[in-house]
Amino acid sequence: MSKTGYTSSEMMVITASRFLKNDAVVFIGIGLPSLAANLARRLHAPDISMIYESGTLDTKPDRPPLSIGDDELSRKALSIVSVPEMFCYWLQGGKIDIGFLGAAQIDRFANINTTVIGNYSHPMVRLPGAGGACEISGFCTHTLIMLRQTPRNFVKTLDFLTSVGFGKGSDSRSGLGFTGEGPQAVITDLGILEPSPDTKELIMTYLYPGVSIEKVRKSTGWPLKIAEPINITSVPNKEELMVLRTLEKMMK
Amino acid sequence: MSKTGYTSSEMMVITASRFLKNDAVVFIGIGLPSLAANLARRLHAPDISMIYESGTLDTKPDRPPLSIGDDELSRKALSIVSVPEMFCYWLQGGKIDIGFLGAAQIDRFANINTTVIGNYSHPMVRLPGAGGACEISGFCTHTLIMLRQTPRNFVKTLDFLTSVGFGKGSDSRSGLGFTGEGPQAVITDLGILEPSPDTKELIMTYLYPGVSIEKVRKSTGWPLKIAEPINITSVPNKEELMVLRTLEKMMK
Amino acid sequence: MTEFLSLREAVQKYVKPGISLAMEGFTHLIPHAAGLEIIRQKIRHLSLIRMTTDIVYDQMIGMGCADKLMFSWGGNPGVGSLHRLRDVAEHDYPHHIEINEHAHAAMANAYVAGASNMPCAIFKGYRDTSYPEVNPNIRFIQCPFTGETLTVVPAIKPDLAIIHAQRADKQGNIWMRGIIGIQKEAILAARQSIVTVEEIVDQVDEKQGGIVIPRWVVNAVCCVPKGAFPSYTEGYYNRSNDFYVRWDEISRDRQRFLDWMDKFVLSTNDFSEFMFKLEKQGYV
Amino acid sequence: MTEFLSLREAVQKYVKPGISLAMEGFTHLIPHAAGLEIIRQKIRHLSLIRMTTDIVYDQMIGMGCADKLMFSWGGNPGVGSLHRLRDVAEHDYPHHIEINEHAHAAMANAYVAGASNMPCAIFKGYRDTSYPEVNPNIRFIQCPFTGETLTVVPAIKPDLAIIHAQRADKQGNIWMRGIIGIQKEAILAARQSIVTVEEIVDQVDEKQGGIVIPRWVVNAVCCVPKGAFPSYTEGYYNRSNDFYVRWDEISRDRQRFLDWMDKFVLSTNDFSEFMFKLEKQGYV
Repeated sequence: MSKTGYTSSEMMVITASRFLKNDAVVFIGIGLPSLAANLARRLHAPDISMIYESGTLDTKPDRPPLSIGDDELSRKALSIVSVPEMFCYWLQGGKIDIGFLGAAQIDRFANINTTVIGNYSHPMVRLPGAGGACEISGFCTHTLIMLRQTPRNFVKTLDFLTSVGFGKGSDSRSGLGFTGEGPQAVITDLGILEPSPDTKELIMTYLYPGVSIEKVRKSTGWPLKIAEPINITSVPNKEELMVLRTLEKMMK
Repeated sequence: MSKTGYTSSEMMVITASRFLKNDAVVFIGIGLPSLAANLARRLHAPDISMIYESGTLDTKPDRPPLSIGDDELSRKALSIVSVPEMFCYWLQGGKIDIGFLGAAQIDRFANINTTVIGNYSHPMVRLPGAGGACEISGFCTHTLIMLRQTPRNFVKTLDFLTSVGFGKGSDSRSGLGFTGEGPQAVITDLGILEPSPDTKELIMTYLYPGVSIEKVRKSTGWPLKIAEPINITSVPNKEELMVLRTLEKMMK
Repeated sequence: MTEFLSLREAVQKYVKPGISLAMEGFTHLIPHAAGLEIIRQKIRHLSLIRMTTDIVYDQMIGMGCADKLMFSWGGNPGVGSLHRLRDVAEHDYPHHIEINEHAHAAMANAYVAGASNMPCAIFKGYRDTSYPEVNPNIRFIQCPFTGETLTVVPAIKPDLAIIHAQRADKQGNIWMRGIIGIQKEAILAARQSIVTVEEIVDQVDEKQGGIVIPRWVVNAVCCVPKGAFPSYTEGYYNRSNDFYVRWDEISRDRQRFLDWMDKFVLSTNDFSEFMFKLEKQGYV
Repeated sequence: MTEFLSLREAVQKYVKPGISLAMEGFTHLIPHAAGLEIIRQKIRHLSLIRMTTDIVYDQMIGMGCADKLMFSWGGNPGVGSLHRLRDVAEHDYPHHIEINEHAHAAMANAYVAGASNMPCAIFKGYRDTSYPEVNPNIRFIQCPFTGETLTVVPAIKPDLAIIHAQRADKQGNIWMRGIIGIQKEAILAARQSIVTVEEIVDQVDEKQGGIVIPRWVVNAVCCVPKGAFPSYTEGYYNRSNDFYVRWDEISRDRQRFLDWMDKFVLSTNDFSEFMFKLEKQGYV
């Protein structure tokens, strides 16, 4: 932080918030995505519709929630629906524009693993599992994936494929019955990756200010494609940082 | 009425009401069944749970409703559920004890027709159709069928099989995926028919006071089986008649 | 995404000849005003979908708006027959229409499938009835776990859904309470939707009971007070049981029906004029 | 049909070794008191079912109550890992349990199928993921109308469901509001059910929002104030985010976990003693 005046988490959240337009209907998990959406709502997207998996449609929390079931979400929701309704009518029904996903592992076609590290029957690390990830990745029109870029996370081969990004690339996602178009971007602590229009392989299209190409190559477990020329994101502006830090304070 | 002091409709309603126990959960259509349930609730079954197809669970109307969507039903309901919930969770889910059915035609195995008289493509009479009848007959633990006994209604062969009673008889109902046991009784303006335990063919088991065996035979379009000795129902008592007539007055 | 339009504008914009149109309202909140406006605009060749086909579709069918009808119950609730529906089914009057008939459970499940973006719905039912003989859209599959035979029907995905509700807020969020029927599913299953409401308020709130349908699944909101008459809107006005009874005489005879529709519907400019005329003539 | 029992009596009567048990509450109204009572009564060999396997099942699994677990997400919400769940999955501690893992949509649809008396549920999903390789209960069929491949899972029909709700009335009708999750489906899918509530009132009413589950699908009602702690009951008390964080340290080490459970759960007679002790020790 000392060097740039902001942390890499803050940069991730601010970058994600910039993807969210005012009329977006956004499906949000807890953590960085929730912060990003709440930040966007206080900056450029006051009318954004925030949907949390617990069943709250278009909720307007005064403070960022601590869990998807936070009472603040339910008190401020336009509507609360049951879990089956959320998954059938809203997610699978294709009524959501943007969905956020996290991941323990991601591969070059933006498929993700949140289930196990190691062998499924005798895992090295048992992760929480799918939750809503399969349906978010399948049925939100676009998804945004947020995770740190390290060789442990950005892997050649997933230990387990929890939810499909672009499968084996190219058009292998089509024909799976999904309404969603797949990942729009992967937002890391180093920059942004976007799928190539034809092969759907992730390409590093943006670096955060001060991040080197060498650094992102080293942080990726496969030979990473990098856009030429590479774009550099703008640094967080004062308002973005101030509002974000106010939000974070509310969560203490 | 002059002869007996009550009409055949009143006798039908009172007879049906006697089938309803205090702890019963009853699915009710408009007309005679609704009157019967409301009568039972005011006599021997004050805690009966009345369910109307429109989505009202355990409603306690002050006056008998004029349609299944009567605002009186919704105002007095313990819970109001959507149409899919009513059909999936409550009916198909097997949560209802007794369902009422009406019919334009019935056959000897208590299968009923409420769809068309004549040929389906060019019907002589286009009837309202199934509505909820298929699921009521399939999934309420027991059903009670109410219709007048005439050769036109009690037919050898249905013009259209809208909902299954006992199919072709014996165990032909089993294996159709139904949770309900099928028709418990057919209540007519002449008496009561009940399925034979083995063949499931309807047997006239009760006559109303003053109804002759000859009369019921003539009123039935197939060679009617009659219990020997035949039972005679008790006449409506004063309270039954008084309460029923009060209910009918409320509906004017 | 939601526009606030007059009912005339909304019908002009969204109700096109040839579309499939679901107008729902299960015994409550029936979108009668919208039905009359479609008649007034003489829109034809519609594929009509409605579980409880009652007066609103009797009027539209009698006036020749429909080429097809999908339904699961057709009658005048609490009164008896629906004479225009009978006339078209029994005598092809005013012209032949294609009938796609179901039971309630099938249509309810098919709407749920539509809202859920499924191609079909499974449930139990129809076994050993005559329906599969007359409706090719009823098929059977085996449960891959138990081998049990299950019934399958195609999802309902109408081009347009129209419903009536108590209120919208100024953003276009819809609030309804009381008997909620199949309306939410109809809206979510449809490609586009119109909602008529009793009034537009600053804010709608589920905390007083009822349900909210969010603005981003609604294309047009039209404020049409009394728009469910002769059906009812809980909290606003009661069902006109009297009008349901009178519909029996109005609709029984072809010419009487046509004269009545001409006088009250085609010769009025909108629903408020229609209601005013009905009141003047002692119908309300 | 509904009996009013103490939680101890209800667990004694309905929670038998070997049964399948669904305890639901999606981020709200989690039946924690019931879970602790099952631990207190040392009931073993349960097949546990729960979508969001969080602290309540971490406790039960860590104390050896489970032979099997069906779940679709297992973690400490907003905090991180669930250490007892990880220990059983990674090291078979305290013993091996059979895992039947799904995604949320699959379990939600499977509960709906159970509540609807269907043998299975169809939906879209799981295609090209690893789940079908590790779970034989994920199969695929073709839509008979479109040919599209659809995913099928067996219905969930637990022997017993336990949920927590705000109120019951004196007849045993249950009222709940706020985030309602999958609880109604769990009750309706189960053969028997227990509901713990914050309070028992004369009458419950949907007109103030929320939903009512009728008495005739509920076997036992137990009044257990604060029974969802450290989860929350909207209108009664908030989530103890602090306890969720502290659970991370309590549960991380096997012995520390066992000591804590012994001190607070096994050495207390019931939930109110447990809460009293927690308060005295500064946990609340």
